[in-house]
Order: sequence, then C-alpha cells, then structure tokens
Amino acid sequence: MALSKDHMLNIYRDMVLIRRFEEIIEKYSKNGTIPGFIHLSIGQEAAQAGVIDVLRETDYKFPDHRGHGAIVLASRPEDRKLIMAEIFGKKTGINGGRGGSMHINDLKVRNMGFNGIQGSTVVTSLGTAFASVYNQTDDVTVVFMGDGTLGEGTCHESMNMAATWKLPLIYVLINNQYAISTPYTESHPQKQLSDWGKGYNVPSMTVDGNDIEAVIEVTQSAVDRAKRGEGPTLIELMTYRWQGHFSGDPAAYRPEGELEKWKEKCPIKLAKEKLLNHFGVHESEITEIHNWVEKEINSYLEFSLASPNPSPQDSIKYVYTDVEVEGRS
Amino acid sequence: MALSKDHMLNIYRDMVLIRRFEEIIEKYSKNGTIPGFIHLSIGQEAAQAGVIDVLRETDYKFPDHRGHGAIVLASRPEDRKLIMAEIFGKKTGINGGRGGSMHINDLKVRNMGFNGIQGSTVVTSLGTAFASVYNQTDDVTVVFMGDGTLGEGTCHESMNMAATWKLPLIYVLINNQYAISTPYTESHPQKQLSDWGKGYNVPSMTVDGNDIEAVIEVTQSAVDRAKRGEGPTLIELMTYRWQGHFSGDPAAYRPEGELEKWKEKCPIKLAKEKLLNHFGVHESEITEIHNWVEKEINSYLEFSLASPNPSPQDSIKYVYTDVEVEGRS
Amino acid sequence: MTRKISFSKAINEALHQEMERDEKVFIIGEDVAKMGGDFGITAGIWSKWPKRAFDTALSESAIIGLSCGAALCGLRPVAELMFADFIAVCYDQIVNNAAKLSYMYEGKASAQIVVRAVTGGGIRCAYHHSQCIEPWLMNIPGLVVLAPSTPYEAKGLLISAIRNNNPVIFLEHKGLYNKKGEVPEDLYELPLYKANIVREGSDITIVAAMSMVDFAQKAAEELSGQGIQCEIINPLTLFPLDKETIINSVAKTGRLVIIQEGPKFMGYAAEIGSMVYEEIFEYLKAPMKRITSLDTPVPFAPVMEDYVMPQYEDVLKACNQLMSF
Amino acid sequence: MTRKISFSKAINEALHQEMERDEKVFIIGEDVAKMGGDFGITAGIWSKWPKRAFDTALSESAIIGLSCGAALCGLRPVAELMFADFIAVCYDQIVNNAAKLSYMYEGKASAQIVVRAVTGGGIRCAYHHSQCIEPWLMNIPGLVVLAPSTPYEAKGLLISAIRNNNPVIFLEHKGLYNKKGEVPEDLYELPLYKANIVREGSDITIVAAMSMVDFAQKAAEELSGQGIQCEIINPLTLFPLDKETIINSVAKTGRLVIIQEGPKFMGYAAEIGSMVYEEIFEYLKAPMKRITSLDTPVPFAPVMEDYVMPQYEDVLKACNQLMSF
Ligand SMILES: Cc1ncc(C[n+]2csc(CCOP(=O)(O)OP(=O)(O)O)c2C)c(N)n1
Ligand SMILES: Cc1ncc(C[n+]2csc(CCOP(=O)(O)OP(=O)(O)O)c2C)c(N)n1
Ligand SMILES: [Mg+2]
Ligand SMILES: [Mg+2]
Repeated sequence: MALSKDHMLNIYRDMVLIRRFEEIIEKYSKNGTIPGFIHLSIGQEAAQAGVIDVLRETDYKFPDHRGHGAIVLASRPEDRKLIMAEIFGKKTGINGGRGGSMHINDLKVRNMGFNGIQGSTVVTSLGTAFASVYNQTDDVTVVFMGDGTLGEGTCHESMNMAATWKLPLIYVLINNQYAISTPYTESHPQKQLSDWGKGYNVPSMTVDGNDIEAVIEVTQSAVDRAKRGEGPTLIELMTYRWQGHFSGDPAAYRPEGELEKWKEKCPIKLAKEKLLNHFGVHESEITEIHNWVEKEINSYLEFSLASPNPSPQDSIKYVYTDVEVEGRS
Repeated sequence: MALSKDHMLNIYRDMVLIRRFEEIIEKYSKNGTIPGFIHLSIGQEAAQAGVIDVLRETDYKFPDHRGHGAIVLASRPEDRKLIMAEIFGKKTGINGGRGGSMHINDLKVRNMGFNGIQGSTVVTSLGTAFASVYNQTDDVTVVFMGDGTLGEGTCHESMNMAATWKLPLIYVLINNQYAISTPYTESHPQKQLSDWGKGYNVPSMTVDGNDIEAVIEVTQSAVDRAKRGEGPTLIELMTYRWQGHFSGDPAAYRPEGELEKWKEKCPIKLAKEKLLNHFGVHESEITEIHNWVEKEINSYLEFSLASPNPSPQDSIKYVYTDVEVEGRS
Repeated sequence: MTRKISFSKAINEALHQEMERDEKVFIIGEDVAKMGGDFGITAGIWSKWPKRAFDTALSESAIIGLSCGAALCGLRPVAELMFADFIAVCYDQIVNNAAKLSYMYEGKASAQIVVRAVTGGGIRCAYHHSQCIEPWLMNIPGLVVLAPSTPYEAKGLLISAIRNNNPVIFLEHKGLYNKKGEVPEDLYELPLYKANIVREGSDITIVAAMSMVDFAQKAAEELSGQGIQCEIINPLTLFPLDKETIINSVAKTGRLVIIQEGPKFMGYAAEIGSMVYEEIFEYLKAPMKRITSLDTPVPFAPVMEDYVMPQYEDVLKACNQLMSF
Repeated sequence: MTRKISFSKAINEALHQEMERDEKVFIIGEDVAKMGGDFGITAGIWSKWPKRAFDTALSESAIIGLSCGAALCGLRPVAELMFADFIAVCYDQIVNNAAKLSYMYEGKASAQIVVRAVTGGGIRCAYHHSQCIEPWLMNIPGLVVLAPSTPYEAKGLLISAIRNNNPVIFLEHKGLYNKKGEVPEDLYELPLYKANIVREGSDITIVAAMSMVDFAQKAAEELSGQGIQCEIINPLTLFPLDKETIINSVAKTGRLVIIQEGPKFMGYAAEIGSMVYEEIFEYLKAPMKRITSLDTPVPFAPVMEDYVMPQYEDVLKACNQLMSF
C-alpha cells in the first residue's frame, strides 16, 4: 500500500509521540511517582498507530492492557494530557484517577477501555459490533488482544458468535511473542496464531506488525469487509515488546540477542528510513516532528505532575447509577 | 473396516440393549416414576456403542448428558441394573441415588461421570489424559460432547492445551443436529464442526455416526494415534436424536419429515441389514438377541422398582472427605 | 378484579409489553427466540419481532459480554441464562464486567442489562440445576439482584429492571412458575430497593423471599392461631437490600427468623442477622433463627433433596422457641 | 531460635519440600515453571523437576479442570491462579466441579487440589487485581478456604493443604509477601479447620484474618494501654470455619469486632456475626461492629484505594464504643 507523504509523516509523528509517551511514564513508574504497574508497548508502535489510523472516531475501539499507544492516538489531541494524568492517578485524569494505566476509557471517541481480566473485552466487543448491526450504522469494532490472551475461552465464544452472525468485528491479535514469560509457541499448537481463525471460516492473516504500511493496508481491508457485511477478520500482527511484561520486569526469560534483533526492526526506524529514502523527506522535517513531540509530551507531563489527587470521597461515586453507597463519616 | 461376525453380533446386541434401556426409562419418566428430567439418546446408539467398543476398562470415559448408552456399555454387566436404579433415584443406584440420570459415574471402569454444566468435562478430561502421560501409562481419555456444547469457551481452552501438549485425549463430538431447539448450522460458522479442530492443527474428521463400523474404525485410529503420543483427535459423528431434548419435549422445532428421514438411517436397522445380508446371520439369531435383551432389561427394571429409597440422612455424606456437615436433629 | 395469570405468564407479558414500548429492548440467550425459551418464558416474542430475539450458541460468557457491549451503545438487552447455576460459567462477565462498568465509565455509561435466571431446587435436577446462587452475587457492589415471589411482583419488577440502568439479575424460582395471581394488564413498575411487608405482626419478624414467602405465610397463619403474630418481610430486591424496612420491623418485634433456601453458611440470612445485631442490638429480645437448606450440594433422589431443603416444622419450632426465650 | 524467612519464601519452601516428599505433587499455572511465577513464589521448582512444573496458556478453566481430572487419578496438583480475581473466569470449575466431586463420587475420589491465589488490595492495581474474593467461595459446600497471616502459618497450612483430599483455595494476601517471621526448616503440618487465638483478652473478641491480623494486634496493643483487653482470633481456615473457638471467645467477652478487608455486605463478617447472634445471644453485652472495606469496586488512585480499605481508627473507635455501650 502506498501512503501519501503527508500521511506517512503524520503516522510517523504518531509513532514517535506514543514512543515518547511510554518512555516518560516508564521513567515516572520506575521512580515511584506513578502508582501500580504499567505495561509498556515500546517496539509495538506500528501495530497500534496503523490500526487506529484507519478508524473513525465513531468506530468502537477496545485497547488491551498494553494499549497506551492506541488510547492516546484514538483520543482528541486536547485530551491526551488527561490520559497521562490518569496514569498518574490524578483528579484531572480522563477517568478521574479511578482507573489508572489499565482502565482508560474515553467514550466520546469510543475508546471503550480495557478490562483487567484478559479476554473480557473480546466478548464485550461483540456487543458494540452487534449494536452497529441492530442500529444499522456502519461503525466497526476493533478489539486488540495478545498472543497470550488467545488462551482464554472467551476468544472462542466471541469468534464463534461473530463469525456465525457476521458481525463487523475485527480481532487485532498483537503477537509480541510472549505472554509474560511464556513464548506463544509453548502455549499454542498453531504455527501462526492466525491459523486459529481459519477453523471458524474467518479470513485470517499474519502480517509484519512493524511495517506501518502493511498494518494500515490489512486493517483497511478488514474494515471494508466488515462494512460490506461480510463479518469478522482476524489479523495477527507480528511484533515485539522491548521492555519486560511490566515496567520493572527484567525479562530474564528472553534468549540473548533476541531483543537486539528486534530493535533492528524498530517500526519507527523503519518508517524513518522509508521517509528519507522513498518519500524524499529531509532530516530537518524529521527533527521538527521530534521537537514537536517533545514539547507536546512535556506539556502532558507538567500537567500530570501539577494536578491534584482525587478526593477520596469520590471513591463511592458511580457504583450504581441510582443508589448511593455508604461512605465514611 | 471389516468386523468379524461375532464382533458385529456383539455390538448389535449392545445397541439393542441401550435402545431398550432408554425406551424403558422413557416410559417410567413419562409416567412420573422417574424423577427429574432425562435426556434420551434413541437413534444415537452406534455413536455410543462404537466408541465404547474400542475402549478398555482402564481408559477414561467422560459420557455426556445424553450418555446412558455409553455408561451402560462401559459398565460391567452385573452393574447395569445399578445404573437403572440410579436413574430411578434408588438407594441401590450405582451412586446411591444422589446423582440420577445426569450424574452417573463408575470409577472402577473409569466412567468418570458427567457434570451438568455443558463443557465442564471437556476440561476435566484434560486431567485424566495428563495423568496418563504423567504416570506413563497408555490409557487414553475419551470425552463425549454435543454440537451445542462446542459453543462453550472450555472447548477452546481444552483443545488448545491438549494439542499443545499432545495429550492422549479424543473428543467425540456427537452432532445430533440440535442443541435443545437450535440447529448447529445456526450457532456455528463451520460447514462441518470438525473444521474447528483443524484450526488447532488437530486431526479432525466427520464420520457417519449411524454406521457402527465407521465409528469403530475412526475411534480405533484415534486411540492408536493417542497411544503413539501424537496427541488429540476430534471426531464428529453425524447422527440424530429421535426424541425431544428431554423426555417430554415435543420437539416442535423440527421440520416435518426430518425425523422420518433419519429413522430410515436407524443405526440398529442398518446393522441388522448388514448382519442379514453381509454376515450371513439368520433372523433367529437376531430374535435370540432381542429375547436376551428383553430378559436382561426386565431384570434391571424389576430391581429398580423393588429397590428402596435412599436414607435422607445420606444427603450430608461426602460433602468433604474429612469434615462432617450438620444434618437435621 | 384483575385477571389471574401465572408467574411465568406475568414475565412473558412484561417482556412483550416492554419490547412493544421500547425498541431498544431485545432478548438473547439459548433457545429464547424460535422456541420461546427452555421454560417457555419468551414465547411469542420472536414471531412478533424476529430481529429482536436471538438464539445463541451455548456461550454464556459471550451472551453476557455481548449484552454489556450492546448496553454501552444504549440498547437494553434482556439475556436469559436458563438455570442460574450457569452463572458460574459467565461469572467473570457478571462480576468483573457488568458490575463495574458504571464505576469504570464514571456513570457515563453502564451495563443496563437484565439477566434472567432460574434459581432454586425442587425439580429433582441435582447438583448443577438446583442451586440458590444469590450469595454468589450479593457481595459484588454494582449488581442488583431481584427476587419476586408473586406474578404481580414478577411483572412489575421486571419492567422496572428493564428500565433501570444497572445490571440486574432477575431471579425466577422454578417453584413459582405455575403460581397464579392477580396481575394488571397495563404496564406498571414496582420500586426497586424496596421490601414488601407481606403481613404485619408484633411478635416476630420473618424475612423470606421467593418460594419461601408462601412457607412463611403458612407458618404465620398457623402461629397466629397460637397467638403468635408474625410480621413477614419480603425483600424483593435482595441486593442492594432495603435495610430500613427490616430494621424497623425487628426494632418493633425484637425477634428475627429468616427462611432462606440455599446453604446456611454465608447465605444472605447471615447478612440480615448481622445487620440487625450491629444496628439495633438494644431492641433484641431473643436470638435470631435461620431456617435454611443444609450445607451440602443438592442431591437428586426426592427424599434426599427434600431433606436438604428448609423444613416447614423448623419454622414453627423456631418461632415458638423465640417466644419462650 | 529458628531462622526468619518471608511469607513468600515460606510458601516456596513448602512447595519444594512437598514436591520432594511426594512425587504425585506437581505445579501448574501461567508462568509458574520457567519463570518461577509472576510473584516469584514457585522459583526453583522447574529447574529441579522439569517434568513436574507446567507453564500453561491463559486458560484458567483448563488449569482447574485439568487439575480436577488429574486429582481423580491420584495426583496432587497445586495450581496457581495469580490474582484471585481471576477465579471469576474459572468459577464454574471451582464451584460446580472441584467442590462437588467428593459428593458426586461418594468419597471414592475427590478434587485433591490446591489452588493458590493472591487476594486483596493495596498495590494500586484497581478493579480487577485487588478484590477480596473470599465470599465468592464460602457459600459453596465442599470447598476449603485457607487464609494464613504469617510465614509460619503459610508453610504449615500449605503443607496440610497439599496433603488434604478436599479442594483447597489457598489465599495469599499481597500485603503479606514480604512479611518475615520464624519458620522451622522441617516439614510440619498445621491443622485445618482450627482457628488461632493470637492474643488472649477478656473484654472484646476481635476476629481478623490475613493482613488484618497485624491491624488487630496493633489496635489491641493500643487499647491495652487504655485498659481494654482484646482477644484476637485468626480463623486461618475461613471455610469450613472453626465456629467453636469464636463462639467460646465471644461467650467470654460478650463483645465482637470483626475486621475484614472486602465489601461489608455479605462479607464473611456477616456470617460470624450471625453465628454469634444465633447461638450465644444470652452472652452478648453490646452490638457487633464490622470494620470493613466500603461497598465499592477498588479504585486505582492511592488516596481513593486507601479510603475504601478498612480504617485503623475505626477499630479503635468501635472497641471504645462497645466498652461504653
Ligand atoms: C484472566 C487473566 N489471566 C491472567 C492475567 C494476568 N496477565 C495479564 S497480562 C498477561 C499476559 C498477556 O499476554 P498477551 O496477551 O500476549 O499480551 P502482552 O502482555 O504480551 O501484550 C497475563 C497472564 C489476567 N490479567 N487475566
Ligand atoms: C453451561 C450450560 N449451558 C446450558 C446448559 C443447558 N443445556 C443442557 S443440554 C443443552 C444442549 C446441548 O446440546 P448438545 O451439546 O448438542 O447435546 P445434545 O443435547 O444435542 O445431545 C443445553 C443448552 C447447560 N447444561 N450448561
Ligand atoms: Mg504477548
Ligand atoms: Mg446436539
């Protein structure tokens, strides 16, 4: 697929933005400012940016636990600092600080958020796809899932139902080689995980997830298929996470040299080479992008750091839509 | 596959026995003597008799909710009346009357029993297959499941694990066309349900489940494969249940003429024709079998009817292996 | 006088009328559409609204997951799980997804779903088709658990449940399906979170839900003849519970009996007892009594199942003991 | 004096020693083998016994189902579920399969499995990694739920659990992993179904489990200075519960405080309160107090999570109120 120069520059900026976003939160997670655990997707930028690039604001998106990149790119630019503030657990967070890294949703752009139970969104996403059919709109649903998550029974129930009913649902299986420490080759019997989808008569394919153009192309064709009423698609994107499972995991389970090999295939590096070599872009344009990103990210960070904590009393809000639960006196 | 005449006569007797067993309990369920619901497998005799025929006493068997036939044939002849008594809820029942039709187990022949939650035994059976590997025995495990049951997420988790670990586990998917009222074509996307197994790189095939020789042949080859350490097999047996989902269900959801068409393919009728036409068996030998079965079944029935009810106090036994629960004073 | 219809007919009618009124309502589940449900409760819906009634595969997690997702888009799914025991296979979707969506979305969206499920014993179906699953759900903030005992309550509560924006588990006790009672033909709502004082009395408060209400009424009649006046409270909404009505009643009577099907240990009778012990200790005249099932699985043989169920004589005995304490 | 080791090391040691002793024991779960567990609890096992440690796919139902099946063949699986919240995705396997196998097989076989799971809050992991799932399991006859609070208890109870023939849910509270304490090097069993009297006292009975025990002890110290003597009971086995020890204590003190992490409504404090109200009403001097989490999901932001957790000052306040009741 041939992207225009502007498109390629835009998406390059997107990828740099989410890379830097992650690097910043990694730093503040490691120094203890960000509470809890965060799952970084450094190295997987193309798989997130490419998919989101194809989608409209009204398409339903279910990011996974490693989905900061998709979440940031799906959001409106003015909301991105709120996403970072959420990860910091601040009152200004896009969900008031109650969700944190793993539970960021943003209904106005139909980022439906993640559920900490792997495989859960794989069935929830049936419902938004179903609603598009019920309401006769052409909004598609995309659910991100990992190679490990494919172990859950919900994946089967979802695929079986989506395929039977031809729902406009796209399964983006980000195969980053591992589920925590376990290589996908040791927990699944298929050579490529996309083989699994073929057992449901669902178009299923494996694509280089670090090749931004390939990701955009395969996503677009799945979206088109969904809109034609032909049902779900399973897209396996081959990629690699550079960090451990969570920020702080030393990832001792990786064979020596593996990370280095994958760093060669860095999606941002590959895109940059293309920009310089095939799109006639100047180094200075690249530098400009990086400078813009730096300013942008810094503004998110300053905002996040300066923001106040939530009020503890907010903890009892929204348990029910109509019943107040008891707080503390 | 060519069976010997004796083998064919034996298996014919087996099928007649389970047909008559079911007809008797149907009668006593309809007249209210048997409590609760029973699921009859009349019409599916070959699928049960053929599979059990191949197995040894030490192979692990997980019957399904419609599995009286497999249960009876897996049991020792002297225990068959206890199985009927169980269905009547009697103290002499093989499980003391506590389980009834759906929960008949018999550990000495490794009939592991059914669990009323569809799809549950599909994962429990992983464990017996696993134990054979762990203990280095060559006992295989067979789990029966229905076309409807394939909807459960546990099927995926089980197949994924069995295929990855190459467990000696055989999935016998009895496709009797319906899950309660829902045709399998309306709840699954595959043309043949065995296609599903192919998504796990598991040898999967569809066979005429009313052809006793075909059932025996395909089961034998799956058992051989399991013993060679090559892992699981998925066998889809095409058949039909003549009765409704449970005894009493009028099965109004069936298109007209469908039942009649399948009655033409009655597995017992087909076997009898073979016996008469290809094995040179005399009508008198067939009659002898039927007479024997009649006497046999009547003895189970008399035993069941004459047996006492359980002691109510037995209800509190075996909740724990070591803790007494409180009864009534 | 209004006509009398059965509990199952009342539910069926509520579904028809709400489907008619609000096109965002649809039904989904195993065999709910063409066959009209394993228990016949959804009869006639598919033929009227073929595009709003969905037969699914045996995929309870997908049924609830889909319902949650559709609810987030503004639809109002009514899912049937058949036997409530099957909640176990989609427990995660109920407790970790449906129950938490309002909280996760800060009230901007919620799992406005109704999950209908058939609870309780008595039909000789043993371990996996007879359980009282109420306690599985009642420790999960965000869920609503409804438990009607009459056709009138069933219709009104189901209508309220469909219109409510929380995830509601609507329990139908198998023993009640054939029970008849007066039911208005029109649509009407019954308030959620509000217990019903089934009978007034000054001596003992009896709390009972679903099929245990009849039990309580029979006992109250009999005890009344002996001069003991029982007040019967039917919670209707088991969770979140109408504490006030119960507390007020026990503050008046000073004596508490709870009749509850299902194992005693950690059944909801435990919460009711503790609530009272914690909040109105000074009003209590006697110990509480819990009349419950035994702490066992539910066995098949009728004599065994009957033995583990709550015993009528135990209600009488308990009330007498409390009066002479 | 014995050496001091951490709670997590104590569990690790118990596993190593039982694996050594009984070759029917194996471990299974996500990342338990090569990596030694997400929390490092199973470290070193796979390298010693590569054929008895199994890394699985993310398939909790298969993990528990397989464990049940293997147990029926005489093996002794120890499964790890990581976060106890994930019990929800295999709830059916635990409550409808494991819990009922002994009953179904009339004691001829049983689910002699141990399911290790990490419960509770405090590490800022929000809704799905912070729950106290104890009440999900304690209404299910057939299950055993263990809840150690010290390294010594963890080792001894885990060894007993592995040797026991019932399905045991072994809860490890995240807040305790780094806690150190004296632990004998040898193998030893601690009795199941037996509560521990952590501290004797005559005025108030405080029941507390897992990380709440420290809480209770601190409060008891402080109250002792004010002349209030608390008796602390740690159930250790939450289910089936050692009623007798608790009842005896409250019969002596007449006052009951329960500190329990997790939502109040239908938490196990409810059962303990009702048990006492039902059985020794005549000994009670004051209302019970439950110090619990709020009835909400567990939010992420530290100030929010801290707010929903049980509050130390509330323990002191409750005890003072009971004494002056
Ligand atoms: C039901 C459930 N089981 C286990 C976990 C713990 N867990 C969180 S992420 C993860 C690995 C997921 O692997 P994968 O799907 O490949 O995604 P990745 O982390 O590689 O991006 C596990 C086991 C969970 N959150 N939910
Ligand atoms: C988890 C679960 N869901 C639903 C049911 C109710 N149920 C019992 S049998 C059945 C249909 C099963 O169909 P199939 O597997 O094709 O077997 P068949 O009855 O046709 O032999 C259903 C829906 C159940 N027992 N367990
Ligand atoms: Mg992965
Ligand atoms: Mg079928």
